[in-house]
Amino acid sequence: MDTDQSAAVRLRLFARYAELVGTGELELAMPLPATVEAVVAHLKAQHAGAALIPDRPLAAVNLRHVASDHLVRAGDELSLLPPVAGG
Amino acid sequence: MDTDQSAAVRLRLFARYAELVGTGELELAMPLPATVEAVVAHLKAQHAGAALIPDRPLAAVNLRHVASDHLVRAGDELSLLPPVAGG
Amino acid sequence: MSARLVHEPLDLAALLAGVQAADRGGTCLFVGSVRPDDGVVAIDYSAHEDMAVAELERILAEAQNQWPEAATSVEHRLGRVAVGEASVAVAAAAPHRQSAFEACRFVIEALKVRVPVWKREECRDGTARWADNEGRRTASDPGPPRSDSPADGGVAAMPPPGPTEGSAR
Amino acid sequence: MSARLVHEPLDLAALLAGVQAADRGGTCLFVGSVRPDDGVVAIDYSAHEDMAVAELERILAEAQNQWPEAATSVEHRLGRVAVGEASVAVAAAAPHRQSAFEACRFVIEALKVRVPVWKREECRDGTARWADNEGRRTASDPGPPRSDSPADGGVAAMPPPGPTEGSAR
Repeated sequence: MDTDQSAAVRLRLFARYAELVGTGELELAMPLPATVEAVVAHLKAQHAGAALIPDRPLAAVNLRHVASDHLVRAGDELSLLPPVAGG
Repeated sequence: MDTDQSAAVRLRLFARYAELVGTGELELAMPLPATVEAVVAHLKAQHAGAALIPDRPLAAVNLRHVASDHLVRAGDELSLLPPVAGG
Repeated sequence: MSARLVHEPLDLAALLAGVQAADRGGTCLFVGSVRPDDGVVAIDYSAHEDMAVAELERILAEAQNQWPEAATSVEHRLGRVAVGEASVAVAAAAPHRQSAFEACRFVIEALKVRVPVWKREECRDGTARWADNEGRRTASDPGPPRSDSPADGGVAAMPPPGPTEGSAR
Repeated sequence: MSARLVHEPLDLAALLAGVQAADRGGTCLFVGSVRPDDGVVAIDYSAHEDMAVAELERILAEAQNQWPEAATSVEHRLGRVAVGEASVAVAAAAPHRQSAFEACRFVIEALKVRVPVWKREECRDGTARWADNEGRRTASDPGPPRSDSPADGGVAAMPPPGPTEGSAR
């Protein structure tokens, strides 16, 4: 599988996760594709505030729910979602 | 059990049953107590229009559903109810 | 908790307001309306009114017993109800949605089998028939049993099909 | 079929009108509102808005697939919603009541577990906390994550309890 060493993933954080990291949007430069779980590990390594985000949070790629072994590719938008609480 | 040979039951008919008999209210003089089924048989014997009413129609005494073996007493109001169709 | 028979259009907002309260976070409303099945243009609803109210109140009391935290209300319309208009509405509010859904469903299901209300379907061709909730139908005499239910209501708005008089449509 | 996020009070009559049709004789409406649990005076709802709309549309499409004769709509309110006010509403209309009830229930149940909406409870004592649908709560930083959700909203109308200043109440 080709990996793009200079790629970046667009990461969106919401609600408590945005509060923890201090922002709702960031770009992470890292080799891609990578699993959601790997992207989260990368985020935690770079942002101390992300420590309280679970290793395998609820996640969505391009507006659809995905499992934590889903491969994130260059150009994807990955959203990390706290436990949902609608209704 | 005491029976009252000169008693009357107040009978109420509704919807199609009222249409068949031509009235919604009548009094039937008959020995009481008597089962609902017996009152209906008496009605059929006296009113040709009642022929199409079932032998054991849905019935209520004093505004409550009763089975056809329920005993109707003097002073009771017996309602004969076509299949209900509310909603 | 309120059980009513009404002779005018149902007021759903009032029915909802009657059951809602801040601590009842879930509200379920069911509305039944007249369908244009098989040429029906309206239904004339009649009832054993005293008994219908008593039976509706018994049903609400049973719901209260089974879902103590729920509040329920029900209204049934009587008289002529045109296709598309609401004939019955049930509202149930409870702290949690499951009770609200269950209590609402219980009331409408019980109403359908227990409450002495009848419907006389008025058809596009001018005929009328009695209908029950199992889909059985019986022709009705031409004369309606209630003076406020004209057999020809709605004919002007929706002409009966059949031989047309000079119109291509 | 309509899925919307709105920033103003929900319009239930419009939601009902959007699903009702003459041949859909049964309509079920569910309304969820904010409960005053444990000192909550309001909830500030936020969402991953693009995804929430997409997910709601997917849920309605699944309902359509499972109950083809039913029409469903859903609205979720965002921003500050005071206790007693509606935060979510689902309407489903179908030819028969069973489908209407089932489709309505399906949509609200799916919404609760799939749609990316979050709630930040605003409490009588001035604190705020994140809450999920399993009843777990996490304290929130004083600074709200959204500029339109003041942490002290409603304080003027309902002062927090605690050390009072010269008042016997």
